[in-house]
Formats: sequence, C-alpha cells, structure tokens
Amino acid sequence: MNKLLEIKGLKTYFYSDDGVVPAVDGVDIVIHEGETVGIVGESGCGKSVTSLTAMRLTPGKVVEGSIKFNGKNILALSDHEIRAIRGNEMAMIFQEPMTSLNPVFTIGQQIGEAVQIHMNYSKQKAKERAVEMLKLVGIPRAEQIVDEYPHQLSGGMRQRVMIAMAMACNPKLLIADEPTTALDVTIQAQILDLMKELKEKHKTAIMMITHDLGVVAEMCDRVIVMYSGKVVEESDVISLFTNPKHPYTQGLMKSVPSLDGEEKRLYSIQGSVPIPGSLREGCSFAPRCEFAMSICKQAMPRLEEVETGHLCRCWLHSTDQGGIQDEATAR
Amino acid sequence: MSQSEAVMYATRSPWSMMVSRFKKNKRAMVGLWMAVLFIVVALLARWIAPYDPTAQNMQVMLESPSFSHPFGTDEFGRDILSRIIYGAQISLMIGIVGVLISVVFGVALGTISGYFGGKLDTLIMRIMDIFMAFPSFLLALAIVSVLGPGMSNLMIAIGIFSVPTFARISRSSVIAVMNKEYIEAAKAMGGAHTFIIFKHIIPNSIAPIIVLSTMRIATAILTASGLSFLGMGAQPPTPEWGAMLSTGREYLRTAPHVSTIPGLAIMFMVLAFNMLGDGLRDALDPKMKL
Amino acid sequence: MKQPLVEVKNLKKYFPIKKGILGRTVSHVKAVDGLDFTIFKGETLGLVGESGCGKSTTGRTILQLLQPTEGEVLYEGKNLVGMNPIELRKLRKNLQMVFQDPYASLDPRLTVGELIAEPLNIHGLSQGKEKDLRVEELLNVVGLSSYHAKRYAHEFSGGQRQRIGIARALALNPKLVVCDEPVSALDVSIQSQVINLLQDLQEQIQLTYLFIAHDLSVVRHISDRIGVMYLGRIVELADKQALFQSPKHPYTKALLSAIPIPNPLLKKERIILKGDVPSPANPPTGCTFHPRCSECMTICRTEKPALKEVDGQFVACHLYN
Amino acid sequence: SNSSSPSTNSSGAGAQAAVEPKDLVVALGAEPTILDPQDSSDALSNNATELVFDKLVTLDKDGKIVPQLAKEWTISPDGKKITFKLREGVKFQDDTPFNAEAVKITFDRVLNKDNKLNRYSFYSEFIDKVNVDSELQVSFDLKFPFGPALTCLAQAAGAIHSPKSLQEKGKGVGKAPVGAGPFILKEWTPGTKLVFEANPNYWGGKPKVKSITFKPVPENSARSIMLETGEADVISPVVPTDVDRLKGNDKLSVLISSSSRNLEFVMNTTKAPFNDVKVRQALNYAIDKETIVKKLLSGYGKVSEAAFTESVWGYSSVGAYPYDPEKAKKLLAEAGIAAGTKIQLWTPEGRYLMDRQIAEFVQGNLQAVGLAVDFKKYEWGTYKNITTNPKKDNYDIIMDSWGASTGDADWALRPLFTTTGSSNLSGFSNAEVDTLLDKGMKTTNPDDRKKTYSDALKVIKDQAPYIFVLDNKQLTGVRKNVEGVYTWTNERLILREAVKK
Amino acid sequence: MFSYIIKRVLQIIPTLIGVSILVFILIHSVPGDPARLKAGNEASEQDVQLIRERLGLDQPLYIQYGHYVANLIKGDLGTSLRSDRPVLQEILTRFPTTLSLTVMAIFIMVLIGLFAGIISATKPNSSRDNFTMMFSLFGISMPIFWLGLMLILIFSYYLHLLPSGGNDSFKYFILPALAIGLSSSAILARLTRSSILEIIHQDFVRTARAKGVKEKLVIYKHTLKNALIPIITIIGLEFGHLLGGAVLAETVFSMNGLGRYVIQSIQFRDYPAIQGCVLFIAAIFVIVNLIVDLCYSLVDPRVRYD
Ligand SMILES: Nc1ncnc2c1ncn2[C@@H]1O[C@H](COP(=O)(O)OP(=O)(O)OP(=O)(O)O)[C@@H](O)[C@H]1O
Ligand SMILES: Nc1ncnc2c1ncn2[C@@H]1O[C@H](COP(=O)(O)OP(=O)(O)OP(=O)(O)O)[C@@H](O)[C@H]1O
Ligand SMILES: [Mg+2]
Ligand SMILES: [Mg+2]
Repeated sequence: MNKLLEIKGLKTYFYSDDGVVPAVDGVDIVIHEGETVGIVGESGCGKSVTSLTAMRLTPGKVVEGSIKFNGKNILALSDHEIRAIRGNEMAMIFQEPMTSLNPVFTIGQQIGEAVQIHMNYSKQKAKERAVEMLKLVGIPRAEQIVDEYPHQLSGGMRQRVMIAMAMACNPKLLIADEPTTALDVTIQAQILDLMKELKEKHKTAIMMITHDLGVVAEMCDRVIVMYSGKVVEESDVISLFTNPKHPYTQGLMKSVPSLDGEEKRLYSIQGSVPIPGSLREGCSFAPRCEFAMSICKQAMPRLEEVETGHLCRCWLHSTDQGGIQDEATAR
Repeated sequence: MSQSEAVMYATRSPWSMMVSRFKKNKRAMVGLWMAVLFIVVALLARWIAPYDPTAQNMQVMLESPSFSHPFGTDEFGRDILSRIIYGAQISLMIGIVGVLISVVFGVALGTISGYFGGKLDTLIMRIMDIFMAFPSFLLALAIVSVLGPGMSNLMIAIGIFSVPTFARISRSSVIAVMNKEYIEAAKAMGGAHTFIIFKHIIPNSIAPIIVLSTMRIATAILTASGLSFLGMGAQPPTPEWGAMLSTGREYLRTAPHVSTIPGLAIMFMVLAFNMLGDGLRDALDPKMKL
Repeated sequence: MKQPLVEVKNLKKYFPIKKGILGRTVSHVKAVDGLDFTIFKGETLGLVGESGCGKSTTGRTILQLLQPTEGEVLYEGKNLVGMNPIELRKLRKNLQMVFQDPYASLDPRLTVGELIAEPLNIHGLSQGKEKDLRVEELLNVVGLSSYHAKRYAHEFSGGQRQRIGIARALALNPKLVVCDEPVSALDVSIQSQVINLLQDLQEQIQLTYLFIAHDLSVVRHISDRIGVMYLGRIVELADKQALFQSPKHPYTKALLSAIPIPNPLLKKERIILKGDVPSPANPPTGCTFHPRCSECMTICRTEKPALKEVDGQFVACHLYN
Repeated sequence: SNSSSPSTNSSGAGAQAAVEPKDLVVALGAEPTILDPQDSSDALSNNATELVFDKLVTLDKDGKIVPQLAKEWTISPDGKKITFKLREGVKFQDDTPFNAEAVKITFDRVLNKDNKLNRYSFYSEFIDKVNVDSELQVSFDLKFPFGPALTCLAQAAGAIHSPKSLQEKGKGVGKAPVGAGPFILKEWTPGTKLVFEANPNYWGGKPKVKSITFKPVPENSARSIMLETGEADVISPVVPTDVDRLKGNDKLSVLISSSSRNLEFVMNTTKAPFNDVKVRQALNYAIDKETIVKKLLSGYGKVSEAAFTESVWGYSSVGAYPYDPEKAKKLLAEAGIAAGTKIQLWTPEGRYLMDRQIAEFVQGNLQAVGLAVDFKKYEWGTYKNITTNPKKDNYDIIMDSWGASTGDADWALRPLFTTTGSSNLSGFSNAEVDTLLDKGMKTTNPDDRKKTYSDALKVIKDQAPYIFVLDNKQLTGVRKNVEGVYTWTNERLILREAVKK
Repeated sequence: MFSYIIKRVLQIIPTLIGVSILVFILIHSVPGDPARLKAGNEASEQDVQLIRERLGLDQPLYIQYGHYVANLIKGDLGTSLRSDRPVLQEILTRFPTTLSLTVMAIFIMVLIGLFAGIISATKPNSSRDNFTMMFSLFGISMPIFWLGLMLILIFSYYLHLLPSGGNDSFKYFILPALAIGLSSSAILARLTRSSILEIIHQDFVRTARAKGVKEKLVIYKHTLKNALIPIITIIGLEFGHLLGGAVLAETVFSMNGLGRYVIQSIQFRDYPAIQGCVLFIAAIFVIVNLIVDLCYSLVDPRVRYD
C-alpha cells in the first residue's frame, strides 16, 4: 500500500499573550491509500489541530516537522497549489454540522462550489453534481433539497450534506473530525454506515478523529492514541483493543462502562488532562499514571515499536534506555 | 491543603482578568489616561487656570494664541485656555451625571422588563419604542426646550435621552443571562426573585452597561455640546465648550481659534471616553454588540 | 419494600408557539406529553432518549422549574404542582439538580466557596464559621479541597466543575437529585470519575437519582431502572437487566443496536432507523414512532399505544396487545 | 427644490447685454411669514409687500411722506378728517381698476375686529371710518386729531389690496398677494426663495430689474460669503464684524444707514431695588456703552443720547449717562444696596444684533460695580412669553429693543413710557410723562410737538427706567453694480427702485 | 411576507399614537405663546388675544388634541401657525433636501465605512487596522457641527471649492453630507470590522477554505454576506442618527431642510408644524426600520416572514 499522508515530527504551536501553547508537540502519522485511521484522545490533546495542519488550515504556527501528501510537501506549496489540493484530493468534514455550513447559501451552491473550483464545472453542471452527491449520501428529495438552505435540514441531514460536499471531488483522503459527536446514536449509526459504504465504493482513505472508542472499533483499520499533543500509542485496531500497551490507553478502555459486563465501579484515571503549555518535565501522563516510575517524571519516552506494528510511548515498554539521554539533550 | 499553597496560587477573578486584558490594550490605556487627565484638569481648574474664565477684558478681545494667552482670547477678551479648563468640569459633569441618570432608570426598567417578561415587558418596551422612534437628537432637543436651557436641565435631558438605549441593552443582556443554567440553578435552590436579580442577574449583565455607559458619556458630551451649539444648552457666560464653539462661529473667518479650540477640546474628551469604552468592551467581551 | 419518593402522574408540558399580529398561540410544542412513573426511594431511575425528546423538560417540570401544563408531581404524597411559592421554596431543599453544562451552570463571578455556600445562605442554614466548615466538608465530599474555595469556577476543568455542581446540590441534604446529563460534556476518562462519585454519594447518603442521559452505557451502568423516551412520551420502562436483555419496543431495540461497541472483534447486526426524530411541534399521529418503525401496523398510524405491563416491563406498543 | 426658471439664475447674468434688465438676488436673515400687509408686522414680510403693493402715501428715500396712489390730500382744520384724491388709470396686478372702493374695502377689512388681523389695533386706534366720496376720492374719519396719521398710512400696513383678490382668496391673500405695486409674486418655495417679477404694466413705469429673488439665509457668515461670491447682489443685515472685510472688497459696498431702532435694558420699576431712581441711575452709570459700540459692534452703532434715535421725528439729544463705575457704586451705596446683592439679567439670543453678547458684557459691567448678576439667556419664544408684564413676570432687568416703525416720536415713547402703554415693560408710571405724551399725540403743530417730546425725553432720562445702550445702524451689503437700494429708518429694505448693471 | 408587512405597519400605529401624545404633551409644556410671537413686538395685548382666538389656542388642550387627531385621521397634519400653510406642504417642500442629504450621507457612510471595515478586518491588529480604527475613533468623536464648520473653513473660505451654505444643487450637499456621513461611517467601519472578525472565525468559513476557495472569495462571498445583517441593522439605525445630524448640519450649512424647520418651528412654537414634523420623521424612521427588516430576508434565508 502506498503512503498517502505522511506527517513527521509535526509541532504546531500557538503563540499568544499568555505564552506558547504547544497544541501539537511532535506527531507522526502515516495514512495509506484506502485505509481508515482513527485518532483518539481526550479533548484538547491536539487532534483537530493536527488534522487542520494537514490541510494547512490551522491558525497556529508549524514550528517543526513535515507533511507529505501524495508525494507533495504540503508545507512548502504555494497558496495556489494548496488550494488546488484542498477539497479536491483532501477533503474534510467537521464535528458541528450545525455551524459548518454557510447559512446564507443553498445546499447546492455549497456542494457545487468545490466542483466548480476544482473541476471547472459550469454552474448548471455543478448543481447536477450536487444532486448526484445528495442522492449518494442517501438524502431523499435531493432535487428539492439542493435549493434549500442549511437551516431547513436536520442535524443528520446536514452531516450528510457535509459528507456529500467533501466527497464531491472524489478525494483521496477524507479527514473526518468527530463527524458524529453532535448526533444522536440512531443518527450516528446512519452516518457511520454511510461512511463505510462510501469508503468501500470510492476507496477513500479516512482520517477518523473521535473520542468514542466504539466508533473506532467499528470503523478503523488502525488507531493512533494521542495525549497532550503527542502520539502515545499506535497500532492496528484489533491489537489495540485486545492488548493496549500504554497506561493511558488501558485506562481509557477500562473507564468506559460496558454494555454487557457488570462492573460495580468504573475504573477511572485520576486527575485531569493537563493544560497544554503548562511545561512539565517528563512524560505528560506521569502525573495521572498509576505505574509512574521516577524516570517518568524526568524524561519523555520515545514512541517505539514494542510489537510489530504496535508503537507505544512509555517507559514501561521502552527497550532503549538511551532515550533518556536523547530526549534530555534534545530539550 | 496547606495555607501556603493557597497563597501561592494566585486566583484570578473575572475582574482581575479583565483588568489585565485592559492593561495590555494600548489604545484603551491612552484613553484611560486622557480621561484621567481631563478629570484632573477639571478638579484642579481653580488652581491651574491662569485667568478667571468669565473675566472680560475688551483690550485683548479676539487675540490669537500668544504667550500670555496660549489659546488666545474670545470676543470679550476672556482667556480661552481658562475657559477650556473650566469647561472640562462642565462637560464631565453633564456627561457623567447625565449617564448616571440613564443608567439608573434604564437598568431598572430593562432588568424588570427582561426578568419578569410578559405584559410588563411588552408595556415597558412599547414605551421605549415610542422614545426610540424619535431620532435621538430631536428627543434631547425637545426635552431641553421643555425644561429650558441650563446645566441641570441639560443633564436631565441627556439622561432621559439615553434611557431607552440602556433599557434595551440591559434587557437583552438580562435575557441572555436568564438563559444561563446558573440562573436555573439558583431557582432550583429556592432563591427568591430579588436574590436572583441582585446576586446573579445584575452582576452578570452589567458588563455591557459599563461599556455602554462609558461610550454614552462620550455621546452625552457630544449631544450636550450640540444642544449648546443650537443655543439650548448651558447659560452664558458658563464656559461650556459647545456654546463657546457656537458663539465663536461669528468669528470663524477673523479669529478661527475661537471656535476651533473648543471643538478640539470636545473631540479629545469624547475620544478619551470612546477609547476607554472600546478598551473596556474588548477587555470584558469583544463580541459585545455595542 | 420500595417506597415511592416521587410519583409523576400524567405529566404534560406544552410550550406555546406564538404567531400572527397579536402573538396568538397557534400550536404547541408537546415537549412532554403525558408521563406516568414513580421514582422509588434510594433508586436511580435512568431516562434515555434522543435529543429533543423531552428528557430535560421532564426533569425541570418535576422540580417545578417549569410550570407543568397538566398533571401531578407528588413528592412524598404532596403535590408540588400549584403549591404556594413559599412552601415550595422550603421543599426545594429536598429536590436538587445537577446540570449538563459544567461551564454554564456556575456563576462566573462567584468563587467556589461562595457558590457552594449559596444554597446555605438562601435557606439561612448556617452562619459564619459553621458555614465555612460545611463548605469545606462539601468540598471534601466531592474530592476537592478547601483551598479551592477561593478560586473561581473558570479556573477549574470540566470534571472539577461538575464536582462543584454536585457539592452545591448536596449542600442542602436533598432527597432527590435530578442529574440532567451530568457527564455528557466530559471526556471519557473524567466521566468515570464523576459517575463513581455519584454512585459513592448515593451509597453514603441514600440519595435518589433521576439520571438523564443519552449515553446508554452510562445509564445502564448507574441506573436500577431505565425509561426510554421518544417524542415526549415513555415508550418503555423496565428494570435495566430486562431492558437490555429483552427490549420490547422496536425503538428500544433499534437504540440498543445502534450503539457502537468498543470491541473490534464483535460485529453485531444493526437496526438502522430511517429518517430523523420528528418535531414535537408536529408529532405524527397514532404511535409517534410509526414512521420510523419497521414493524409498523395500520393501528399504529391512528392510535396511541398506552404504557402497559408486559412480562414485568412497561411498554407502549401495539405489538403487545 | 423646483427647477429654477432662467429668470432666477443670477450667476449667468454677467454675459448679457447691459441694457437688458437683470435678476436681482437678495439674501435676508429669514423668510417673510405672510405677505398680507395688514396681517404682518415684521420687517421681512414688509420688505416683500413693499414690492407687491402700493399705498396711498409712502416715504421717500429720506423718509419724507410723498404721494403714491393718492395724488394729493387735505386734512380738515379740526384734524379729524383726511381726504385723498386718487391717481387715475391705475390697475391692480390682476387688471382690475384701482379706485376709492378698493381703498375702503382694504381698510374696512383690517378695521373689522372679527377678521382678527394683526394690524387691527394699529389702525382702529385712530381711524373711525373710511368713506368713498367718489370713484377717485376717499376720505378717512379719525377718532381724534392724530398727529402721525399720515405716517401710519405710509407704513406697509397701508397697502391697498385688489378687492377681487381679497374676495376670491380670503385668508389666502397672505400667500398670493395682489396689489398695484411694481413687482408681482411669481413663486414662493417655503424656506428657499421668493421670486418677484417686474410688473410690465406698473403705472410708474416698468421696473429696472427683471426679477427680484429673496433667499432666507440665517447664517450671518453665509450671507456675507454669498455677497462676496456674487451669489447675492444685496444682503441684509451685515454683521458689524464683517463690515470692514466687505468694505475692503472693491466690488462691494456696505450701506450704513440710520435706524429708528435702539437697544436698551429695561428695569422693572415696580419692584425693589429698581423702584429707587438712584439705583436706576447708578446702573446707567455702570454700563460702558462706548466699549459696546466700539468693540462689540466694531463701531457700527451709536451710543444712545435719548430714548429714541436721531432718525425718528421729534428727536433731541438729552445726553447719555457717562460710564462712571465709581459714581454708580456711590449711588448704589446711597440707595442702601449692599455689594453682592443678587439681581437677574435676562436676554434673548439671536433676536437683535449681538443681543446676547451685549448682555453678557453688561453683566460684566454690573458685576464690576458690586452686583451679583444671575444671567439668563432665553430662546426668543420663551423670552417673549416671560417678559410681557413687569408685575406678573417679576423680572429684574431685561434686554429689549424698540424700533419706532412709524418713524415718529409718538410711537417711540407712548407704548413704552405711559402708564397704560401697550409695551410698558418697566412698569414706569410718571404723571408728567403721561401728560406730555398725551399732549404730543394730540398736538398738530410740529414745533410744539417737538418741544413737548424734548421735555418728555429729559424726564425719562432723569427717571431712568431704562438703560439706553445704543442706536442701531442698518448695515446692508450691496454689490457695486447695483444701485437704487435704500432703507427706511424703520428697517425696511426698499428694492423697488433697484437697478442692476 | 405580505401579511408580515401588514402586521408591521399595524404595529407602527400605536407607536405613532404614542409619539403624537408624547409630542403634544412635550411641546405644550414648552413655555411660549405662538400668538404673541405671531403678533410681533409692537402688538398690544388685545392684538395678541385676537390672534390667539384666530389660531384656536384659547381652547383647552384636550380639545386641541382632539381636533388634531380628528384631522390626522383624515390625513390632515394641520396648518402651520406661522405661515398659514398646510403643515404637510411645508414638510414636503423641505423633505427632499433632508432626504437627499441623508441619502448622500448614507452613501458616504457605506462607501467609506464598509471599505474601511473590510480593510481592517482582513488584517486584524496590523498597522493598517490600527490606523483605520484610530481614524474611526476620531470620526466618532468629532462633533458634527464642528466638523461642518471646519469643512466650511477649509473648502469654502480658504480653498473656495464648495459653497458654504444653501441647497440649490448637488455641490451644496457635498460638505454637509460629508459632515454627517463621516461620523456614521466611522461607526459602520467598526461594526463591519467586528462582524467580519466574528464571522471569519466561524466553522463554515473554515469549511469554505477546506474546499479550496480563494481567500478573496472567502471574505467577499462567504463572510461578508453573513456579516451583512448587523451592517444593515446599523444602516437603519444610523438613518435616525443622520436625521438628527441633519438638524445640526442644516443649521451649520443654512439648508432649508426638515431638521432646521423643526428648530424654527420649536422657536416659533408652531405646534402643528412641530407635531407634524416629528410624526413624519418618526414614521419615516419606523418605515426605514421596516425596510431594513425586510432586507434581512434578502441576505439571510433564515429570516422568513410568515
Ligand atoms: N486558535 C487557537 N489558539 C490558541 N490555542 C488553540 C487554538 N486552537 C486550538 N488551540 C489549543 O490547542 C490544543 C489542541 O486543540 P485541538 O482542537 O486540536 O484539540 P482536540 O483534540 O481536537 O480536542 P476536542 O476533542 O475537544 O476537539 C488545545 O489545548 C487548544 O486550547
Ligand atoms: N423553553 C422552551 N420553549 C419552547 N420549546 C422548548 C423549550 N424548552 C424545550 N423546548 C422544546 O421541547 C422539546 C424537548 O426539549 P428538551 O430540552 O426537554 O429535550 P431533551 O430531551 O433534554 O434534549 P437534549 O438531549 O438535546 O438535551 C424540544 O423540541 C425543545 O425544542
Ligand atoms: Mg477537536
Ligand atoms: Mg436536555
């Protein structure tokens, strides 16, 4: 399989009056053609910023790292060239279907815009394409809906429209940033179903950002777990769920109440997510980790392959003790 | 946890955060200092004014700015600098007292209207609509005509003239706060109306009022000077800036400084309060629609 | 054995939709449309359903934060509906609420100490030193410490805020706490902390919960019985084991099957419902679920099914006639 | 505004041949209100009616009474009847003939109380009856021998209407006047302009300009600029501060003519301390009239030396109180007035030339002699209402101005200084003055009258109910290519003889 | 839509009745007597009384109001006490001036304000943003009448470019329209800036960028159309402000408009004229706001009137 997107050592920082916020602090992600990669992690850990940076849409500043998409260096492209990729080869759907559509343009105009830009379609043809796309995402009365405005649709329908819009130019990569979080379970099921269907049909690779482990289990081939701006674990979905390595991943899995088991008390990770930018020595999860060792408080471990295809950033699994020095000198 | 830890951790109240945001805003700080300067000048007028602002000296009438009269003299040979200095007192008084009047009435009406809603709300807002249907300057003009010219009447007119605006803003701000869950929480705990209004509603809806007040001081000063310009404001020989400008108009060609300088004074004082208001808004809530 | 704490009888809450020149009421949003259920002392009654189905409205009308359109809410036998305000205010001590949004439910201008002391002040319960001690005690109960008391709510994380909200609700030693989606705004790892806290408290001080949520796994974890709501009505109400093992109502079945399971090895059969939840302003005739129901019969289009007991579970569905 | 006819376009006039009559543009401080001469008394309206209407008699450039529609007249020996012989062949602007009937109809209208016209009392006071003696002879029966009768008939209110127009338009004549004068009202856009066109059939010969346009321009400086730029040919009034600059322009001239108007401060003699003549005299000494005239009016005025101005018939100088603050203080002390005594000084603003400024200056003067002056400026509408009656309104010192519109001493003094005078704002009551003024009114011999008034003026000066400050000058700006423009002392701007080159 | 307009027009009526009562009370509380003013300075008390009767001012106030309302229903605004002309005619001869002035001022305000607002919003906190916003602060803070005088001083006295007063032709309107338009444009600039900045951070703008839309189009198509709602609102509100500003501008520039007529009428205590003008202005103002409301539906499909 070919590497479609390759993010290496990405650091995206926000500079404000209150200081620097290292929202993304050294992230490596590879997505192959046609593959669905899940990115999970707590709120604020940098999932959205990572994905936005991949499209060069983040308001933050990329201070380090590289992003290669389909052989092109995203960070080095001209504005014109990056625009040619956005919405065309790489498309995005967002968490909030309510606010992600422009309220003053019709559905048709908004779906058609991308094909007008990227495929030089005429207005008329763009509209036809929009209808076609609406039908594809299973919207009834597509011919009418195409002339309606976002506020006339329900949340689920809007998310379908978002998907239609993203898929309009047959992108190679679809970035879905929590596409179902705002939706009800029954609607979520509809949308996930649709995404699976589209993915199979068009061989689109998907970067699926979510915090719902259920969604990950259902949708993804591979999973990346992020914590506080860094990737802490990466593996194929089955091995992650059956054999999570990182204490954070383990905790995460245990704290979800299960639907079949019968636990009296839930497992809980103590403490709360660190505020990014509150600089701390060592592993950022150490303060909440029940296995924390003294080294954990001193140095950040590296992301290492602990089993084939299973990477983890944790001293418990680290084979390379020299990493301490490496990281320490890197600081 | 220990006492020392509590001390070490500086708590940041919404107020102190606002202050620090405000301090970072250069324009706001310039506005603040300008306003402070005007206030100090007004307070110290008796000591810093070089001449009696009403003392006539026909020997030096309509003189251009010079060393002995830095801003020149007017048609009675009065020192314009001294009149500007004393005029600061008047403009500030009108602005501040006028706005205080509107704040008290406007906030009371707006809060009652927004909090209780229903028929009372409709009644109050319809009355406000009637006032708002007048272009505001005409309303002020009508009120001063009724009350007659003079400082206190001017303040009352300016006060009444802004009541509807304050009522509206405060009402919408109250309604916004009413929709917050913490109001529901207070109700759920069994809090009485007055408790909720004074403890939660007013403190949380007051931010736009503070900003509006500052900006309205600016408007009030402008309006008052406009009324004085039309001869319906302060009584001569009171050194009201608008009136000074208006009388100086006769000499616009021969002695332009007589009307130019009061105009600049008005502009800078208004500017100070506008910058201050702007800064307050940005510090309190940049999205505020004012 | 089971003593009823709150009995809800034919509870309805309609919101008027106003229109026209004179603002006449032309129709109603039937947010809650005839609920009958009982909350027993010491239990947790879970309430699930899709967004807009009337869960929050139910909670609020029970607490009299909204005036019900019809029906009764009996608290220990006393009808809260239409009770005189002073008496009601006194009773409120026993009925508290934890809100969904930990950011909006705490007044940003008060310190945590003031926030927690507020209910004590309102009811004039304790003064001075005693009050401070009580605040400290409450903070400790929810796992915070007294040095937090001087800080403002915005300086806390979501989970901590939710703890503050819980401390406030507990200040008056309530009997019933209505939890309106107390964990849906929280991260998974924080969510479990709060759930555990709620459970611990229930054990310690014999609280009764009405627990509203849309996350079935959470509801299942915490509740003793679960009511499933659809468009302002309860379609199924049962013991949680029964509900999960043998859901009766087609909607419950679909709902349960729709939940993604965090286990990639387990592929289960999905019932995917067509369409969206209809608007409560304009609900379908008959059984409000019939347009989305795969087992819809003719009677479903015309007649509203009543909530009936079937095998120890309460279901409102014509399939069980 | 309406699309202006070419006749009103003044700027394009320069290129036309010199013989062709041109359009004259006149910028005035305000707009006429009503062009019904019997229903308006303001100078601005009268300026306009003087163009449209002719009267039985009128005043010439020098203020002498001269025939107009009446060729000649006789006064009966008892002074109670005046008979006019009318000019023949005169036609009104609507082509109806002018005759004795028209005169009677016009005067009967104003003398009828039910018509409630503005000038009712002005004439009804002395005219008893108007008789048509023949087609071209009309006689007036007076209630008593009235010295200034002819002068009154020469006022704007003496204008004769076309009876047809009166009958047809009723109250509407004020908007569409028809007289026998040299100009016809062509267009009136309220607030913007009035256009009068030359009456080609005027009995006195066709006027020398094609049209006259009145424009209301309240801003003093704007008027001056219009004159400078040629947008206006004549402006009135010119503010004193602009005179020197305008004079410096070789295309312009400023007519400085005397006026029957003076400016004065009225003391309320019905209340303390102004019931004390010493106080009143003291205040007269306290005011620096010289400086007011020199500085505030740039010298375009004259310090008053009597209760009315030089240009009024019957004038004699009785001398001004000199500026002597020390004497003022002494007199005040003698009258037992403590320093710091509070008095009120009221003034209108924008009504009279430099009114507020003068009052403000006077305040300074009065404070300089130890009085605490509470200064109040009122807008005219209010001022007029609160300064009608010294007893009722209870003011202290108010500014006032009086223009003896008849140009006769009687109207200059009787309303103000007789006990029952209609405008006695000072509440002044002096038996000697009452007798003298009554005598003056009823005397017909000019020399006797003059003597009587001279005596009255002296008493008034000594009793000092007023502080007479200054005699106004009329300042009219005229472009040098315009001739034949003059003013009457009662502030009427006479344009009917204007020529524009 | 149509029924919405009807509804709104009907809603205007009670407001206007309220306005008429308020004005009636207000102006009759102003000390002064139009009869005395009409009679002139030399008039005797008797003359004044005659005129008072003629004008019907000797009747009790409630009867006067009754007459007024009765006439109003017939569409008659009464007759000016000062000029004896129908008030409506007086208003209509002056309104075109005020309307042209206001429209020109709005034109200036939109032209400068919108442009400046966009300029500074597209590069927030840059020096051009700071400059524009500082400039607009000055604009807001300048007294209209003073700005007017300064314009006269510069453009009429010193440069002889434009006339200083009157309302004969287009060039007479330039300075007064500038005087009132500039300060309003400052308000608009600020509002435009903040609305754009608010919109530009919304999710759908990010969506547009993610589609590869050009930055220019992102601003002018996706953002501006959304920001237009508060902008239109402020234009409507500024209309009232400008009418108020017209009072001052017409005075400074000797223009024969409604604003100055109101002042003259107040000075003359011309009751019917004042009432007429205020009602007229209030009605215009309310109608403008209605139009503004209707404009919302043009830019925002969420606004529907039915
Ligand atoms: N525009 C911005 N300015 C400053 N900080 C930002 C900005 N956008 C994001 N951040 C910070 O970057 C960090 C990562 O944010 P990000 O949106 O990527 O989180 P996330 O993992 O997507 O969280 P969520 O699950 O809540 O969407 C957060 O701490 C956030 O505060
Ligand atoms: N104050 C109100 N006025 C009018 N309609 C209301 C009001 N509050 C709620 N509704 C309507 O009543 C219905 C039920 O609302 P409710 O908040 O009870 O739903 P919910 O089940 O709590 O939804 P969610 O899961 O989104 O919180 C919704 O359609 C809502 O729009
Ligand atoms: Mg995110
Ligand atoms: Mg809810």
